[in-house]
Parts: sequence; C-alpha cells; structure tokens
Amino acid sequence: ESPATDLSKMSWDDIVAQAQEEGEVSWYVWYFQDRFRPVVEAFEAEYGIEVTIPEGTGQGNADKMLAERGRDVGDIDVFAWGFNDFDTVDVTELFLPLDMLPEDEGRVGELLGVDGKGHVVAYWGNQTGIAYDPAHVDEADLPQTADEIAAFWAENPGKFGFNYEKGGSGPSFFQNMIRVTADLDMADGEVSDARLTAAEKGFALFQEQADDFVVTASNVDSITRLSDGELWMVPAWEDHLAGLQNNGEVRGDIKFYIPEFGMNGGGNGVAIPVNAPNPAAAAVLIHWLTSADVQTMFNQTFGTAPMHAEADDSAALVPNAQRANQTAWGAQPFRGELEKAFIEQVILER
Amino acid sequence: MTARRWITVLLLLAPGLGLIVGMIGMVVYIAVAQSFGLYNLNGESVLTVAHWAEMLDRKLYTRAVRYSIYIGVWSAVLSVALAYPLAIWLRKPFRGSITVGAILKAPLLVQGLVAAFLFINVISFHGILNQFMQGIGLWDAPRRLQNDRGAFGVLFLQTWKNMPFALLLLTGAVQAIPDDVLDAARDMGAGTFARFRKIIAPLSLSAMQAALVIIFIGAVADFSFQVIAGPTNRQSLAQLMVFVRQTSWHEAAVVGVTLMVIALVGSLLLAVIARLLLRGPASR
Amino acid sequence: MSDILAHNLTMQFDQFTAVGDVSFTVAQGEFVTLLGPSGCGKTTLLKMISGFLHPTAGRIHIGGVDVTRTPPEHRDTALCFQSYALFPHMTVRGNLEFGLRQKRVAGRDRVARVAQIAQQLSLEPQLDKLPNALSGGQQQRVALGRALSMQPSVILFDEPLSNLDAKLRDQVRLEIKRIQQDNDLTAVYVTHDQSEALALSDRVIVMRDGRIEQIATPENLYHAPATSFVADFIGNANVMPAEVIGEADGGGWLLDSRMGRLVSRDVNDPQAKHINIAWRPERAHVSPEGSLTGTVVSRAFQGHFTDLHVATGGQTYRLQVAASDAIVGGDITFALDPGDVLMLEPLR
Amino acid sequence: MSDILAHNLTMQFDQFTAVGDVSFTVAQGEFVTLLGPSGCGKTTLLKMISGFLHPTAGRIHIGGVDVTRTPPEHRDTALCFQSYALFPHMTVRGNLEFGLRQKRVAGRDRVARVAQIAQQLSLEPQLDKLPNALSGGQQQRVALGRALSMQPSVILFDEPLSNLDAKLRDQVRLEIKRIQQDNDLTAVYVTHDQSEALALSDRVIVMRDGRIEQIATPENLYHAPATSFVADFIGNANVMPAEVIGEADGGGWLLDSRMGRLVSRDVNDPQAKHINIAWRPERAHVSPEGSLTGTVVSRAFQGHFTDLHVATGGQTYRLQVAASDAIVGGDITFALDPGDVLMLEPLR
Amino acid sequence: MTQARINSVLMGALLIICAVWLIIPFTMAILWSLVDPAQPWTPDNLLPPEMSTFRWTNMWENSALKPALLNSYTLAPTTAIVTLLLAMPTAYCLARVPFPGREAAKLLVLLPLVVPGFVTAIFFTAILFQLGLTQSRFLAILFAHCILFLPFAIRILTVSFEQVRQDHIDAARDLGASPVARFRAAYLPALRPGIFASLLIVFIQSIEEFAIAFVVGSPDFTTVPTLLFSRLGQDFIRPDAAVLSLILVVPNIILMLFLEAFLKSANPSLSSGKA
Ligand SMILES: Nc1ncnc2c1ncn2[C@@H]1O[C@H](COP(=O)(O)OP(=O)(O)OP(=O)(O)O)[C@@H](O)[C@H]1O
Ligand SMILES: Nc1ncnc2c1ncn2[C@@H]1O[C@H](COP(=O)(O)OP(=O)(O)OP(=O)(O)O)[C@@H](O)[C@H]1O
Ligand SMILES: [Mg+2]
Ligand SMILES: [Mg+2]
Repeated sequence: ESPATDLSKMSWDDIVAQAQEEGEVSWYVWYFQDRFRPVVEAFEAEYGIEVTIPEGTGQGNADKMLAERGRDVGDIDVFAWGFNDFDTVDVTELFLPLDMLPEDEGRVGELLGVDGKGHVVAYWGNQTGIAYDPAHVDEADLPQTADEIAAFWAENPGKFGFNYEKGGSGPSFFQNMIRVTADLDMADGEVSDARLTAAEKGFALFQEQADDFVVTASNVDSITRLSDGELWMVPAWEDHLAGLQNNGEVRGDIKFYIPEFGMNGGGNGVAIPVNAPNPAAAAVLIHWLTSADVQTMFNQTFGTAPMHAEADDSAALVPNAQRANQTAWGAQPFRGELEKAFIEQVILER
Repeated sequence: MTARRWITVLLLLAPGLGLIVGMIGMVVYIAVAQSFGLYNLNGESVLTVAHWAEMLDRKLYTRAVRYSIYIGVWSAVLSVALAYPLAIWLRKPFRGSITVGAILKAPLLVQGLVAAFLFINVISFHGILNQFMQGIGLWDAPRRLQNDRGAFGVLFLQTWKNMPFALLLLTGAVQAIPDDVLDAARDMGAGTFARFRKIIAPLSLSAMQAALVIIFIGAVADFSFQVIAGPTNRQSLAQLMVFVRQTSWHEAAVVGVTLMVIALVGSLLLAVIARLLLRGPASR
Repeated sequence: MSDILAHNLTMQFDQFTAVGDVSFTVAQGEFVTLLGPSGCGKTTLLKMISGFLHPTAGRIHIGGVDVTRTPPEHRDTALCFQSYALFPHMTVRGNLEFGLRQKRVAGRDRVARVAQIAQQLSLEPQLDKLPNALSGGQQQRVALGRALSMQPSVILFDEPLSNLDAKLRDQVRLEIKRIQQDNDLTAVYVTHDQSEALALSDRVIVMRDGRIEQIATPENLYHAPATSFVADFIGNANVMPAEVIGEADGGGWLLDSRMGRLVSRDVNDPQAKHINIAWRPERAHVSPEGSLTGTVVSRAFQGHFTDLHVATGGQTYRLQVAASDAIVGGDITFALDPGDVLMLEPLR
Repeated sequence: MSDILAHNLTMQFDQFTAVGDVSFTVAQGEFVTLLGPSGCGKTTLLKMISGFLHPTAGRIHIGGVDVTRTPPEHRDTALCFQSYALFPHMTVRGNLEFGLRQKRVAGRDRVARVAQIAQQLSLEPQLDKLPNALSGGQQQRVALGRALSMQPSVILFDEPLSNLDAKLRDQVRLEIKRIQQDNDLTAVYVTHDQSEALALSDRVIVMRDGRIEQIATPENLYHAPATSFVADFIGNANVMPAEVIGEADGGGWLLDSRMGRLVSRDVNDPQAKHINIAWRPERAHVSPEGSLTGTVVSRAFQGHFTDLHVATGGQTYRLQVAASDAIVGGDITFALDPGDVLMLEPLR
Repeated sequence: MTQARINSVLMGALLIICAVWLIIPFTMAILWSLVDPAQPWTPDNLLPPEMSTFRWTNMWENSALKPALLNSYTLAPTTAIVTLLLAMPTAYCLARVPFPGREAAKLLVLLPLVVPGFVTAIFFTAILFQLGLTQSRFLAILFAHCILFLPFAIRILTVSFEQVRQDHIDAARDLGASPVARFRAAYLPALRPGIFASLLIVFIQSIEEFAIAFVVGSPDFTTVPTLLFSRLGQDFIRPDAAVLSLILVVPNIILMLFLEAFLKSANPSLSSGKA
C-alpha cells in the first residue's frame, strides 16, 4: 500500500491527525543540526510530533536517500538538499508530490533555475558574496566591479582566494566575473562554440593575473585562511560564514558584502521520499517549515533570505540595498560547459 | 588437481573470497554498468559509451589519472621504504622496543581527516612551522606551504598514516627470518645493504607486496588528504569523482571504474615489479 | 697472516657460562679440531671467532689484529653452520655464489669456482634446486660448499659432515683438507667424529663444559691423554682408579686396581699414589694365557670387530675384539700389554 | 600388530624419481635400518611411511591396514625428524610433552615419562630452555626424545644421532634399543653410520638412487654383500674386476685381477666368468710373507688403526692396519686370506 | 658499534622524529580541543587566546557521544574478530594450497578496496537493504564491514600463513595433534603478528568507517565517525573534531598495547634446527 496515494486523497485535517498518530518525524538536514534542534521545538510543541534531526553530512544524507530507494519503508521523512542538487536525480520518482499540502501561493517551488516539479519546495535562501578582513580592507574601498577586483589582485597579490570546485561560492564568483567581463547572458542555457569563445575574454582576466590570486581548497579553507590573516578577501556563503563565526571557529570581526557586479543567491529545498515512514508528519513539518512565519523566524535567527513571498526579510545580515546585487545562477547546460572550460583553461594551466 | 581438491579449495575460499565476490561482484557490476549509462538515477537508462568518450576527452580527467597514480606509487614506495629500516631495527626485542613500536604505530589510530587538519595548521601561513623558520631567521617572510604543487603535503600525510601499516606487516615478516640465515649472509661479507637487498627483502617479499598493494590502492583513491592538503591545480580521481557527481552520475562512475582499473592493474604491476626486482622465492 | 689468538674468552648466556675463560692459538695454515661432548661450547666458540656472538669477556685476534669488536662482515672468516642456514630463496647455485658475489669475484671465475666446488661435493645435479628440495645431506654439502667457495683466510667448520654417509664423508674430508692446504687456510673444525678429528687435524682441542681440557696433536691425545675425561672421550677407554704400588720389574709401574694387579709402561710417570688409569677396549687381546677374565654381558657386531661388555670385579668394561666367538653369558680371558695401560690424573 | 608392508612405493618430485618402486616388509617389533648414500631417498621413504608424502604409486600397510591415504595424525607412528622440527615457542619440556598431551596421557604419567626421557638423553638441565638456546646436539636429542616419548607402535628415526659425540651416541643408542625392545616397537632407522646400523639392526635395507640394493641381516651384509655397491658402501671395500680362472687347489676359486692372482673362498659361487671382486681394507694383514706389495701414497692416523692408501698395478687401494710404521713413499707387503676375497655381481 | 650503541643513537634520533611524528600533532589536537568558543584560535597565536574545557563537557553532555561510543566499541571489535575468522580459511588457502589461478584470487580479494566510495555507499547498502539484513542495523553494518575489510585480513594473514614452517606442521600431525592442537602448536606462533595486525587494522577501519555505518545505521544507530564527519563537514568545528578524535585515540592506543602484549608474549625467532 503506497502512502502517497493515501495522502493526496486526504484532507489536511486528516493528514494532521494521522501525523499526530505517527507521532514522530525525522528530518535529514545536512548542516546546522545543532541549531535546528532548538528551532523545531516550536513545531513539536505545536503539533505534538517529535522531530529527530540526525547527525550527518550532505553526501551521507544523499547516499542514504539513494540507497534506500528500494526499501518499502525507509528512514527518512523529510529530506533537505541544495536546491540545485535535486536536479541530479529524478525528483518525480524519488519523492512524493507535495499536492497534499494546503494551497499556498507564497511557497517557492522553483529556484536557481531548478524546477521542483511540485515535489520539492524551498525552505532556506542564502547568498554568495565576498568575505573580507576589515583589518586590511576598508569598507569604503571594497572592489565592486570586475575591474576593481582585478586591480585589487594587482595591488595585493596573494591576498585574494577562491575555490572552484566545492561549495558554490567560488564558482559564483568566477562565473559572475566572466559574465560581466565577457558580457554573457547567463539565463540562456544554449551551448555554442561562439558563446564559449566569447567567454574566453573573461578567462583572459584570470589567466593574465594567475599569480595574483590564490586557489583554495574549499569554502571552509577560504574562510579559515581569511580568519588567519593569510588572505584578505574570499568569496563565501553568507550563512556559512555566520555559522562558523557563531561556532567560534573563525574571527567574529570578518565582514561580508555582495559586490555590485553581482553574485548568485542559493537555496535549499525539502522533499518527502516515497518510502518515508511517517509521510503525514513529514508533510506537516514541510508545511510548517515553509510557512511565512517560520521563514520570517529563519530570517531573524539565521539571517537567511525568506523562502516565502509573505515573509518578512528585514533581518538580513547584509543591507537590503546589497541584496539587489543578487543574480541568478546561469542556465544549464551552458553553465556546466563554462565551468569545464574555466577549469581546463585557467585552473589546470596555473 | 583432482575434483576433491578443487572442492577443498572452494570450501576454503567460500567464507572469505566467496563472500567478497558474491557481494562486491554485484556492486562492481553496477559501477561498470553505470559508467555505460545504465542504472540512471535521473531518468531513463541508455547503454552508451558517451560518458567514457566525454571523460577521456577532458584534460581534467587525464591529469587526474596521472596525478593519482603519482600519489599512489609514491605513497606506497615511501611508506614501505621508511618502514623497512624500522622493521629491521625492531626485529629483535630490546628494552623499550614495545614503546617505540607503539609510538610508531600511533598515527594509525588518528583519523585521516583530523590528521590533515592538524597538518595544515602546522604548515599554514602563520602556522608554527612558518613562525619557527622566521624565528630562527631562516625565512624573512612567511611562505605559503599549503596545497603545494608537488603534492608533498599529501605524500607526507599518506606516509604518516601508512608507514605504520607497512611497519606492522613488515615487522612480522622480518622477525620470521632466522638469525642464522642473516648471520650466514654477514659471514659471507654481506654488508647492511646487501643483506637487505639479497636476504631480508626477498624473504619478506610477500609482506612487502601486501603492504605496497594495500597502501597503493588506498592512496590512489585518496580523497580526504587531497581535498585538504592537495594541490589546487589538479584533482585526484576520487576528488574528481565527487566533483563530477554533482552533475552526472555516469561520469562519476566512469571515474570510479577508472579508479578501480588503475587500482587493480597498478597493484598487480607493483607486486610483479617488486618480485622481479628482488627475485623472491618462487611460490611455494 | 691469519693466525687466531683467543685470549681468556668467556661467553655467558644470562647465568649460564657456555664458554669459560678459554685461551688458545691457531697458527696460520694450521688445522685445529674442537672436540667435546654435546653442549660443551664448541659452536659458541666458533660463533665468537666469526663475530656473531660478542664475548662477555676476553679478546680475539686474527692475523694479529684485535677483531673482538669487528662485525662478522668485516672478518675474513667463513663459517659452515651446524644448522646449515642456507638462504631458502636461492638455488644451490645462488647459495654457493653468494659469498663470491659479495667479494665481487668476476662472473667467469665465480662460475668456475662454483662448478668446481659442486663437483668436489657431488652437488652438480642439485645446482638449480631450492634448498627445501634437497635431502639433509645435500643441504649440508651446500652449507659446506658455501663456506669453502669463499676461500677466506680463516675457515670454521661446525660439524660439516655429520649427515653424510661414510664414503662421501671420506671423499669430502679429503677435499676439505686439500682446499685448506692448497690455499694455506687457517681452519677450526668441530666434529663429533673422533676418527675425523684424528685424521684431519694438526692439533686437537678437547673441550668440556665450556673449558679446555687438553690441547695436543692427535697422536699425543690418543697415546697420552691428560685426563680420564680425555681418555674416555677419545677412544672410549676403560677408566678406573688404581693405586701405584711401586716400580715393576723390567720397567714400568705396578698398579693395584679393581681388575687386579696391572703393570703400566706409560710414557709419563704417575703423579700421585692414587691415580686414574685407563686402557682402550681395542687394546685388550683375547688369549687363553691372559691374566684377566670376565663374563660377557653383551655383544655388538660392528663389522670388522665386535664390541663386548665384560663384567669383572663388579665392574663392566668394554672390549673390542676381532671376529670373536664369545657368546653372551660365557667367560672370556684376555690380556693387556703394559704399554697400553695409561696412567692419568691423580684421584681427588 | 604393527608390521609395515611397503608395496611398490614410488615417489616422484616433478620429473625426478626420489623413490622408485620399492617394496619391503618390517615385522612387528623388528628393527630395520635404511642405509644408503646421501640423497638416495631414505627421508622420502620415512615421510611416506609417516604420511607426510603421498606416494605417487604403491601402497603402504601398517598392522595389516592400508594406510596409504591415512593422514599422519591418524597413523600410530612417530618420526624423529632429520631437521629436528622442534616447536620454537615451547620449552624443551613442552616439546617433549606435546605428543603425550595429544594422547591425553594423565599429568602424572606425563611428567614421569618426560623426566625419564630427559634423564635417558641427558637433557635434564635443558628442560626449561627454548630450542633456540640449545646446542645442535641438544636440539637433536629433544627431537629424538619427543618421538621416543610417544611410544607409538611404529617409530621412525631419521639420523637421530648424527650430531652427538661418540660417547653420547653409544649411550643413546642403547636407550633407543632398550625402549624399542621393551615396548616391542617396530622401528625403521636411517643412519649414515655403518657401525650404528650394524649394531642396532635386525635387518638392513641398503638403498641406492631410490631403489633397494640389498636387504639382509648385518652379518650377511658384511660378509656376503650382493653387489660391489654394497661391498663398497659397507666397510669401504676395495672393489675391482676379475676373471674367474678356475677352482683353486684346496677349495675356492682362482682369480685374475689387476692386483695379480688371488684366491677366493667366498660362500657363494661366482655368477659369471667376469665378475667384480672385493676385499676389505681391514682384512689385509701386513706381513713380510705377503704376496702383495704396493707403495704407500698416504697415511691417516685413526686411533687404534691407521688408514693407508697403497698403490699397486696402477690402482690405489685402501688398507687399514694396526699401529704401523709404514711411511709415505715406502713399500708395504701384505696378504689377503682367501676367505676375505668376496665374489660379487657379474661385470656388465 | 655495538647493538646497544646503535640502539641508543637510534633512540635519540627517534625522539626527535617523534616530536614531528607525534608530539606536534597530538599537542595541536589537545590545544584545539581546549579552544573556547568565545575566541577563535588563529595560527598567528602560539596558544589559543582563551582556553576552557567547554568543548569536552559540551560534547559529552549534549551529543550522542555516549551511545555512539558504545556502538562503535561494540561494533569494531566484533567486526575485527568476525573478519579474522572469515579471513582465515581463505588466507590459508591462498598461502598454502597451490591451485591454478591463485594469483588472480589474490587480486580479486582486493575488490572491496577498489570499489569507489559512492558506489559502495549507495549500491552496496542498497543490496543490504534488499537482502533484508536491516532488521538489525548492528548486524547489517557488521556484515558490511566484514566484507569491506576482509581484504586487509586476508592479505595480512596470507603472508603469515606463508611463514608457517611445514616441518612444524608435520611434527604436530605426526605427534597426533588434533586440528586445534595443530593450529596452536604449529600455526599460531607464526600467525601471531598477522593476527595482531589484522585485528588492529580491521578494528581501526571499522571504527573510522562513516559511509556505510551512516547510511545503514542512521538515525537509530550512531557511531563516532558520524559525529566526527558532521563536525568536519559544512559546519567545520575543528575543536569538536579534536575532542572526538582524542576521545577515540586514547582507548585505541590502550587497546593496541593490550593486543600487542597479549599476542606477542615472548616472540622467539621462529627458527631452530635445520632449515
Ligand atoms: N621437494 C623435492 N623436490 C624435488 N626433489 C626433491 C624434493 N625432496 C627431495 N628431493 C630429492 O629427492 C632425493 C631424495 O631425498 P631424501 O631426502 O629422501 O634423501 P635422503 O636419502 O634422506 O638423503 P640424506 O641422507 O642426504 O638425508 C634427493 O636427491 C633430493 O634432492
Ligand atoms: N642463547 C642461549 N641461551 C642460553 N644457553 C645457550 C644459548 N646458546 C647456547 N646455550 C648453551 O650453551 C651451551 C653450549 O652450546 P654450544 O652450541 O656451543 O654447544 P656445542 O658444543 O656446539 O654442542 P653440540 O655439539 O651439541 O652442537 C649449551 O649447553 C647450550 O644449551
Ligand atoms: Mg654445536
Ligand atoms: Mg634424509
């Protein structure tokens, strides 16, 4: 018997009732588990459903979700993932359609050029930008354009670092640099030799000053080295930086901004695996997570960009003016080809 | 070989090799199939060599192959080369030899990731190595040592973590060589090196092969040391695998299967080369 | 020059003294045999000379140089191990060549030398076998060949022939002697086989419990053993206490023993009134005129002679007689020549 | 019942035939010795009897039961290994006790048995040592003791005394014989020492190149060797071809050989006109009236006799003579009794 | 130079190497574990600016550490022992029974080591799920770990089995030893180092393994690597990781010394008599 068919035919009240009968829900989220646990206490209090947030890693959770495909009943009720990660699998096959949720226009079902197809909704919005060490870089002198970045490299060789492979903030940086330098329309996903040749103008910027910037190993590596004083500026995720500061892992005085040439926003989504043991409770949790109130609360607690149209987004870490600099991720498959070409022509040639 | 004998062999192999082939054989098949477009997690499966063609064409891939082999071979060779003298030294128990053995083996017990972070801390821009070198006046300014291009950091970590393993294997083998045989070699005028080259190494060949092969396989597939301490202008195969997995499972599988082939063929070659170099005992 | 000088050598294993305060010399080109009961310290002594064991005390000089602390690989000695100690992963040829390779003997010479040794030791058919496919005696010959092929200035043999049959042993013994003499090697040889010791050696060192009992030429050892231990050990003499009563008519000494009255015409004079005397089993001759009689208790055929145990005066003695029709239980009458009755150390 | 029956046993290692088509029996309680040159297949044969080697062909029965495929642990045999094969991590006591523990001999009996064996083999002081702290001879005695302590119905010895000195060897030999007789054990004994073989055995099997050359009692073997190989191997006879010319006056046969004319009064008649003949070195007696002369080429003192090599008629012969004043280079005249000239197999 | 001199010189050298080898890493780990959350430790400071045991108490009280320790320390030793037992027959066969294809078999044994991590994590566990082994998460992980780490045990023990001397086996059999007695008398002394090595290696591998233990075990059955990895992942809490790894290292070292003492009781060189 498939719980999926059951739920879609049930009224929301029945679903809530069943959820309370199920009494528990496991939420596999790959970051901030320690900080989410207190947050979901409100949910537990409201519905009387106990939420388990297991320890784990992004890849571990994904592996578990995929490994459990064949099981009749798995362990995961709610599965959180980077919104673009959902693109690597067939969401319609792996996850329940979320049509059992009460109608809510404010929810975000498409993000970063990825369509959740009604099986995934966003609950967490975040932003890439550049973290900097105010001890060395004056807020007033922050480079805002590609040329200013290049000038910064030239003036301060070895003080700017980014990573190209892991975690997205580095790719966001170089893609946007190339976008503005080569004047590319990233919303167009079409791959053509002409467009890739055009991009080479952007690569040239990096090639010419290859010795002036540092390639780091990961987001974490970038921020750590910034905190250590080795680097002065690194691309980073806003929430990630905040989390590390909160943990006492890096210096609290490090600052963050979104340059004017624009950097990408991002987000995480949640979905219910088809074999979730407590599908009703899962639906109720997702309903709660994506509600305007909770999104407002996330904005206040974590400084995230709310993923609900009606939520209040006034508590962001960066001034709202800078938020305007957010750009969208490029469309596939061109974005992928651009990344490949960048790696081959810039990274591997260093 | 009689049928009876074959049955004995098969029964003996069943709980070990049998289990391995039975359980992992299927997994290997899936990996290979996936590299040819089957077992698609994102839509329909189509049998194709396109993913192989795509990957083989990329500089990133060919570099990764070469780089992983480099790391694998050097890690194995360095670990074994360092472990041998220590194993020979520890052949005869002496006062404190147990402690020495335990100290040398301690890195085995430290999680690789943690070791890598600690290592990075030591060599980082403002880390104690830089401070020490500046302190004694050898260097004027801090140097950027982390993620070095020659991958010496990775090799250091690999050796740090694997040398104890080689030591563990070699100590047993070296201890099993009778004193008399070593004495006889000395008596014939064989110096330390000749004794090692002609007696100890051939007689512990099989332990050495096991150590080489296992370390090689581990290092070829290195992920954690590479992502933390490896050079940033190239990727190891395991790193590449995780990287391309973000976009295509099949291409990740291509890298994975490459890794498997390199690991198996490489370990075979290493074992054969070790034997040829040392002309060890023909199998008994 | 490669004479050996051992000076107050002592070797202790924990509490146990395997070799105690032993001194001797072996001249350049001399062939000296170590003889002594199992466990008396022969191997220990050889291992000290070749450098595997560091003497607890004492010094060793080879060719006038103090080598006490020289490691084995720098001593020009070769030891033929009692335990063979063949290199298990090398063929017989590899084993035989090993030392030569270390000495960087040119390929040609090496091949020739190995071929010659293999031929001398009848090892040709085995050259390409691994040691574990060899019989015990073949292994032993490889161990011997490995040492011989080195032609070092000092060569040490630890029971090199114990697993060979009599014929082969004779043959190999000759080869050993030839190689030793041709190359003027200084040799120390351990054996349990007295006839080997007597036939090969310039001098024999008899050891007992880690100490030297007597050093002498083979003839001297046989004819004038210093102690009853030596007399007994070499040639299995019948030893018994006796009292020297006085000089005998016609020379020699008159002795009183449990066997009755005997006359000794030994080369040495008695050292005390109460001494040990000895006579050798093969020196008794059965003859009806003999003055001695006893009952045959056992009889063992030994080829060209027969071993008898004969009881007389409450003691049992050993006699070796030529083909004899003595039967167990019967009586036998025999005589001893005064020259064959040896007078040994005083009784304590 | 534990007689041994070996039927057409063959053992091949790859191409090489170590034992070829060998058949023999050993009766319950009998003591049989295997004698033969190094590498002739003695150890291989013992290993087949004890079950470590599976014969390529042929069958083995012990006590009437076909054991060809029975694993060693289920054969009531004990082998004293030529290589000792002591358990290195067990003390001497542990080694000696091992078999008894397997047989679940009660603690008391075990202790008593071990104490007794240790005493018989003079191993008491070594009981608590590990094998690698023992001398070669001590190790060998432990190996022997381990087999003896088992008192199996079939006991196999592979050169158990080769590393012992003559005195100890005599003593241990007696113990072996005593234990074998007291317990009525069937014994197969490998030795290189002829006197040991002749003294201990009920029968001797002489092997050569993996085949049996002769099976006989010691006396027969000595006095009536079947072939020149046996004559030569046992007692080192001087073998030479001869032509039978006819019967001699006063019995026996007249022979023509390179040494000149000889008379043989062998127990067997000649089997052909051209045969091998043999005489033993110790049978020659030096006497001025002797009909044979030669030049002494070498001389080796052997204690109670002297070994001479004497050249005559372009050949060299071996003589064993009692104390002699023969000098190298001088001539010697000797005689042979017709009864000592043995007629062997026809010439091929 | 005498052996004693050599030993003392080497010991001296070793002390210096040890500093690089162990003392620095371990001191760093300890210092990291003492970093107070209030003030991050950047490497330009020789010591953490503010030290406390907050990380330790926090980890002990506010995480699944206690059950994870219990789980890991039941799982790993069990895996080590079961793997050893499963590996013995194969190792014996590879070392002592000649059969055609033995070299190929030796290579095949390595398969679990060469299979890419994500394939193991997704597909191997999927097979475990399909086999219905997940009734008990403990048993499923145990089973998976045994298979994954068999190559270590098999290859290590193969080497040891090769070192058993045939004449010791023969002697034991000849003296009527039962298979067990034979094993103890002839095999065990030569196998000891191999048994020690494979127990230790498999134990460590099992206690460090994350992917399978997580996929199969989560959410009920948590092991220490899960805690460790989640702190070294996105959130990257170095002080917590240091605490965790120190918590693991100490019992491991004790265990290693214990095993070593237990298995190495007098290690006479395995030779005597004639080879
Ligand atoms: N495993 C083997 N492979 C090949 N040949 C072997 C093997 N074992 C023994 N042989 C050969 O078989 C022959 C008989 O060996 P065996 O050990 O039986 O001799 P043996 O009579 O005991 O000799 P010894 O008196 O020297 O101990 C020898 O020539 C030996 O080289
Ligand atoms: N490592 C050791 N530890 C303790 N005692 C030892 C050690 N090595 C030898 N011994 C003892 O020292 C004594 C002398 O041994 P050695 O090997 O020199 O005797 P050997 O004269 O060669 O005897 P064999 O003729 O039996 O070979 C023996 O009693 C032996 O038990
Ligand atoms: Mg000795
Ligand atoms: Mg033999």
